[in-house]
Amino acid sequence: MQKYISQQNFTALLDALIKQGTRVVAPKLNAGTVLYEPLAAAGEMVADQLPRRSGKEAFFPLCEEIMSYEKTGQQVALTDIDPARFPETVLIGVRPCDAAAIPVLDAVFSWDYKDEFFLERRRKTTVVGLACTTADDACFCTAVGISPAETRGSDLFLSPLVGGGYRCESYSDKGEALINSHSALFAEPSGAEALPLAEPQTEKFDLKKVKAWLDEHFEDPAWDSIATRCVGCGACAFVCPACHCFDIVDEGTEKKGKRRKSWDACGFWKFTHHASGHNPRDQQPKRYRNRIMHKFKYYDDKFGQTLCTGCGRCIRLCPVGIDIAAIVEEISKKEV
Amino acid sequence: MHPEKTSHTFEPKVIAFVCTWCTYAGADLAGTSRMQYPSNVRVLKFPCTGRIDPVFILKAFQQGADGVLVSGCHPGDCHYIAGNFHARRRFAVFRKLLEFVGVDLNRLQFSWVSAAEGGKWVEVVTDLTERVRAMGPMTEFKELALEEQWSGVIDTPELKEAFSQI
Amino acid sequence: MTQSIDTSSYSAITEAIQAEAQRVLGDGTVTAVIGYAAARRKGSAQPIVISQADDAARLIFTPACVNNLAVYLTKAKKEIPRNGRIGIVVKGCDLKALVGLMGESQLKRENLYLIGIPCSGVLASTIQPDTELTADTLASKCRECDAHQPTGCDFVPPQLPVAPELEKKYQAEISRLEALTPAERWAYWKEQFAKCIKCYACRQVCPFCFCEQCLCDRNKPQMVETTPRPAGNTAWHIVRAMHLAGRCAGCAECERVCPMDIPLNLLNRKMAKELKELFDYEAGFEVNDKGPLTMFTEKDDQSFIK
Amino acid sequence: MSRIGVFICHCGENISRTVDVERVAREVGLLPGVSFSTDYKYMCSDPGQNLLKNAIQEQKLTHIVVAACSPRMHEKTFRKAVEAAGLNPFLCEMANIREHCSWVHENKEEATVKAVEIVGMMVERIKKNRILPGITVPVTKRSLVIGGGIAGIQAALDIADCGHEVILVEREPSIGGHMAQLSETFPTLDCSQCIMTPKMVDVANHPKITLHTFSEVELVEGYIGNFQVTIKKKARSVDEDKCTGCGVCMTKCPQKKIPNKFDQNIGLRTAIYVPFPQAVPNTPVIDRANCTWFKTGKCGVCQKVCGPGAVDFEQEDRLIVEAVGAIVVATGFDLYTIDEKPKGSAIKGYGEFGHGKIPDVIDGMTFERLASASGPTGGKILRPSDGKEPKQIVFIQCIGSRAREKGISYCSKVCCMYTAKHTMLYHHKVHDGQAYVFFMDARTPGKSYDEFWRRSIEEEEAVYIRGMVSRLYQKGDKIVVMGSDIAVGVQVEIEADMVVLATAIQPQKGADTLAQKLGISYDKYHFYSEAHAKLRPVECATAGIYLAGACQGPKDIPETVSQASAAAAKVMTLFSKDQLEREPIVARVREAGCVGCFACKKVCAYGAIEEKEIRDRQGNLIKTVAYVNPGVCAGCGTCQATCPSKCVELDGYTDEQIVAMIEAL
Repeated sequence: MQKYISQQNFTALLDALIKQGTRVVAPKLNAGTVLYEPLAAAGEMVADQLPRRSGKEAFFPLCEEIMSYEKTGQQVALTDIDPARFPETVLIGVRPCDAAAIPVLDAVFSWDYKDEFFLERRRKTTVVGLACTTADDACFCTAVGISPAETRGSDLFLSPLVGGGYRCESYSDKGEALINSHSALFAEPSGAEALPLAEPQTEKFDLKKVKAWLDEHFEDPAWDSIATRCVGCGACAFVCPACHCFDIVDEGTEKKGKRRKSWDACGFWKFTHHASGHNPRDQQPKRYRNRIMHKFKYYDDKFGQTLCTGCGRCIRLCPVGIDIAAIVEEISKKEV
Repeated sequence: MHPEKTSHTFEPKVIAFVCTWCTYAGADLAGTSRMQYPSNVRVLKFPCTGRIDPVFILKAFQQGADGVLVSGCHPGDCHYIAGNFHARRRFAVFRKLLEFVGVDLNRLQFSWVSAAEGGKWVEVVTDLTERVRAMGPMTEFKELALEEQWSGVIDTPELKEAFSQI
Repeated sequence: MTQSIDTSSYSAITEAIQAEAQRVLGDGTVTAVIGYAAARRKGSAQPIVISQADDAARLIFTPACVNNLAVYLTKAKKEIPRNGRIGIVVKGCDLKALVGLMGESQLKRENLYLIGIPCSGVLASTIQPDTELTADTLASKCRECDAHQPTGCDFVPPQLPVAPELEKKYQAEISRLEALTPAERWAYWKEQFAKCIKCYACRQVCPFCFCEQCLCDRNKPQMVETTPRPAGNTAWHIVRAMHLAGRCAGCAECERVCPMDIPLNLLNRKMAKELKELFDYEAGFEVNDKGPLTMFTEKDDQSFIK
Repeated sequence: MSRIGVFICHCGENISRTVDVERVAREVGLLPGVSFSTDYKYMCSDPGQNLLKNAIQEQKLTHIVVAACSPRMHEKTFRKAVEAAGLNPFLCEMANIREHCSWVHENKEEATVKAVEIVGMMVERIKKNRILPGITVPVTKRSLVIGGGIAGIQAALDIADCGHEVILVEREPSIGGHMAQLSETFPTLDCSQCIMTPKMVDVANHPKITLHTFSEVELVEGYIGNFQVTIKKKARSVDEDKCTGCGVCMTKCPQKKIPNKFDQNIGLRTAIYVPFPQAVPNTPVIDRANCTWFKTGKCGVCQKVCGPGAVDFEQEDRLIVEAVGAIVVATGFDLYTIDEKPKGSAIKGYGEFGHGKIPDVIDGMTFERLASASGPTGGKILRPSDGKEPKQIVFIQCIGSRAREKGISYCSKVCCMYTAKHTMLYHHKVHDGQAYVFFMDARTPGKSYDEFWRRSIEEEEAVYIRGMVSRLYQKGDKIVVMGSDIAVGVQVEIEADMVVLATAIQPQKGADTLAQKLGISYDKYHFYSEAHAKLRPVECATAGIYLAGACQGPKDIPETVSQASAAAAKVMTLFSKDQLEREPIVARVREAGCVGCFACKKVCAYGAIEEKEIRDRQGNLIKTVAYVNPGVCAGCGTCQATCPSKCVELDGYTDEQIVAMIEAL
């Protein structure tokens, strides 16, 4: 289904959704930084900037409580979180690189153990993608086979038009249902031209070749030259739309506390630190190798997908300028 | 006859970190002398104020303290030569940090109470308790403790409802 | 019209660094040189460790050379080889960290070969590295830099740094916050700390966060909650500021690398300001046997103690 | 899993009057981990302790909390009882519900609630308590005494008489120190040398004392019970073993006009010399700076005349290492030098009193040498300038002392008394002379001291003028002293033949350097600091090091001797056992996490923290970490609060224990 929505009606749509109690999550300025956050009013949406963090946290929050406990005398009371109480959500203004990561996450959260925290939010969320019209030299979605108009992962996809408004195209029942729920705000598509798409500068990687090299080079001096300078923070993983490692900790006192799940990162020294004191990834290059391996080999081995959508966030935000696009490009040029 | 006990609607939690040689002994003296003071204070004994890590003060506020007292030997009286001098510097700086992040320093009291100053102990504890009582509960850290990070935002109606259910 | 900062000397500085690195690697004075090299993105730079004289040509100095490379010499970075003397390219601000590390038994001067940079300033952020250096894009720390010309180095190119007089943003912001009520300041920091995602980039780039195991990574006892929630975040940033008090010399790497734009260096600079006022201590100028919080005088201020 | 037993004491009615002890026992009994709780009338009584011991056995308790009085009162009692029942004593804690609760609150409900919380905190704490084994440190029963003045001599003799070996190190060629220089001593006017030299001889002859004169302490390593001391024996140029002390060398030495320091430079000596006739050892030393042989390579007379062939021009400084268990520091004092500003010192000189410029302005110690029967004038008071007997003599007190503006604010303590003595000695020797004393106050506390001072005025006719001297200058062969008599309110001008300045007592030069070698602390004047001004006046904060005499602060002879004997007693206490036993509340380093910043070492007031190298099996250095010497650590915990990664932990007060208590709130 293809429709047109004017800028004015788009604002009205968001306000209407908010009013009816739907959680509307969109890029929004938060203490100086644009993040995907629930809106209190449509006017808060910032459409022209790539949010600093990805859209994954609409389903896979930075930190969430999964259980609480309380001891009284010899009794221990455990209280679970009921995912059924998660709110209906519209995630809107999602960049193609963020939206394309959602099916990637679907795979890992449902292949063996069904993660109800993720899946319930996923069921209750309608994803509205937004075509990208600007790119910088960190953007490389096209290099990993995604385009600035990629609709993968979106239930509804918006393309900004010359002269304002959006062309809307639905790709699922959820997308269609969203249009139908406020059909008065949508019109039939006009002949207006879409704004020109962003043009990332990176050439398409030969991901097969990259994987072929990775298959053979778990041990390779290249890892040292790539990542000796890595300082071991979690910035790359935390801003990544596809990274999905998490840690579970109990916080509180012996008497009372909560079990929480929060993002983890393979760059951390603690990530593979065993209780024995041994750490199989004892040096930073080994940890960074895992990041590349996971994205371009292990995930492919398991799910036939690449765990990178080319958003470029890790490149922009790496404290020491590690450039995953440059690394993959370099690997793709190596003899297999 | 004892004077009529005033009843208060708010009973603050006051935590005192004290050294064993001076202030703890001073508090013992207050007891031996049967002096009276509000029952709000809970005393944690350390060998020396030099042992008191600023993190403990932070932890106390996080655990719901409305006021924190740190007390040790007068300068020059330290049983361990200089522990209180090190503590004095440490806390001179730490209180400035807490102030800068927005903690009202009226909730954080430092004092020197010697083993002979039972009366001063009573005065310091009473003053702090009454001052904090007048200020009302320390809500800042308690509110933080209740907040969950959930998609970056914490004050949506749904979440508020979720909290009230939890 | 924003004032542009003259960085015309940077290309000559680059050449001088290259020549010096080639010399000291070639004659065996050092086994490696830590410096900056150009990266893929236009105008970008990244840290590099070279051990061959031929690689000296890769070294550069540009406004995108923001990193404080001192972090690579700390024990936290075990990946950098530690045999023999190591050359390092340092700006004046980075040098202060090295001075502090020497005072804390982490480094020995004789194991270092310091290639100083007469630095006029670097970019505030390298999210977009290909940006002209102006009063607007200049890093805040450079606006109040007192070490454009590094001292006590083994080699410094002859070019002189320019240092235009600019408004001191940190000072102004600290004064602004100090003038607020505690409740207002709490609200400000609460909003800022709420953004924290506990990626620990601030810790990992800090030359003084060289602990083998951070207090905040320990769980017996759990001094600071590890999850990125407002409570744990606030505790983490308070502990971080306290642990750096008297040590941080204001390289502001913590703030630069924060993916969530939290003005972290404000806390460190506030602490530095207090240490200056309370104990007349300034970090980073000389190798001190003891820092301000590992020493005392009998006459220290105690006006706050009853 | 812990099985905690909680015992609530009624303390007669002291606790139970305001705290509902049964309710406390009931409520804490519900706390996780508590498997037994009860209350009892008197926990500290024998039946109470038996109740505790039986419960440990019957209930298989692993941890004990006794809620009763202050731990300062009965912690030891209950820990002993727990130990008797087979538990480690540190698995018992006390909750103070008497001094901190029942005695300070009247409202029973409030007091009871508070008591429950106090006990609850201790229950959480004790879950984190660990077994702490006692600490023992071996003790080497030999002692080092640094300084051979009366303090060092007394300490050495006392320790040696007790049967322990003593190594006595003296910087000068002879022991004796300043006391050997004195003429007579207040308040009895005993001849100093008469009472001093027998003790010096005792030292020389004592089988347990090894004497190293003309020697200095070079390096001190180790800790209480286990010090290694490197001593530098400076080249004497005379073999001590061969020399018989006949003195021929000295009579033949052609260099005869060298000022003798022992005589305050008014007497003369030869280049090969003993400082004074009664020197111990009676072995000369060659003053190489003034010896013709060493200056020109010619002469060698002493070597030629020495029968036993003891003179050895080739002798070099030697280092010897001694293992000792305790160190007594008795380095004594020096006099404030008033004619020059000491280098690097903030203390200003007293140029206005002409010392060093006017030859007949002398200091008190020079007067002692003039008055000494064995001194350069044979005990006659004669002016250094012309050898005439002074008929008018002015003594000025508090030169340096109590002069804040000059940099010394303390009282030198002995000058009032020795000036009174000087006026007496003067009057005894110059019957027609008149002594005047300018003074601020006369400080004469001490047995028979005030009587002595009064005697100087009432019987020996000294004129005391209360006031300070404003100006002093040479006029012909007289010295005009102008001052004010504030008691009468008039200006005074005296034409004196000689002026004696009571200069301040200061620590020996180099006291700071020695302190750094020993790892002991000192004040801004470089007097050594005692561990506690009142209760530990002879011990240093650094365990195993003790102080005697004026190195700690100005003292007279009786005080010095008392302190020396006290220091000796402390050493003997330490030596009374083969192993030193310590409460195991000491810090420990978690070496795996230590990053070697040594912040802990910087804040440790006891020097308990050392640097330790960790090496792999091949011997390669992995890292250098901190190590806490349990024999030295006093257990304050300042190191732990300072350590950024908390890799040093104070046993008994670990972060886990403290956080558990905070979290119990």
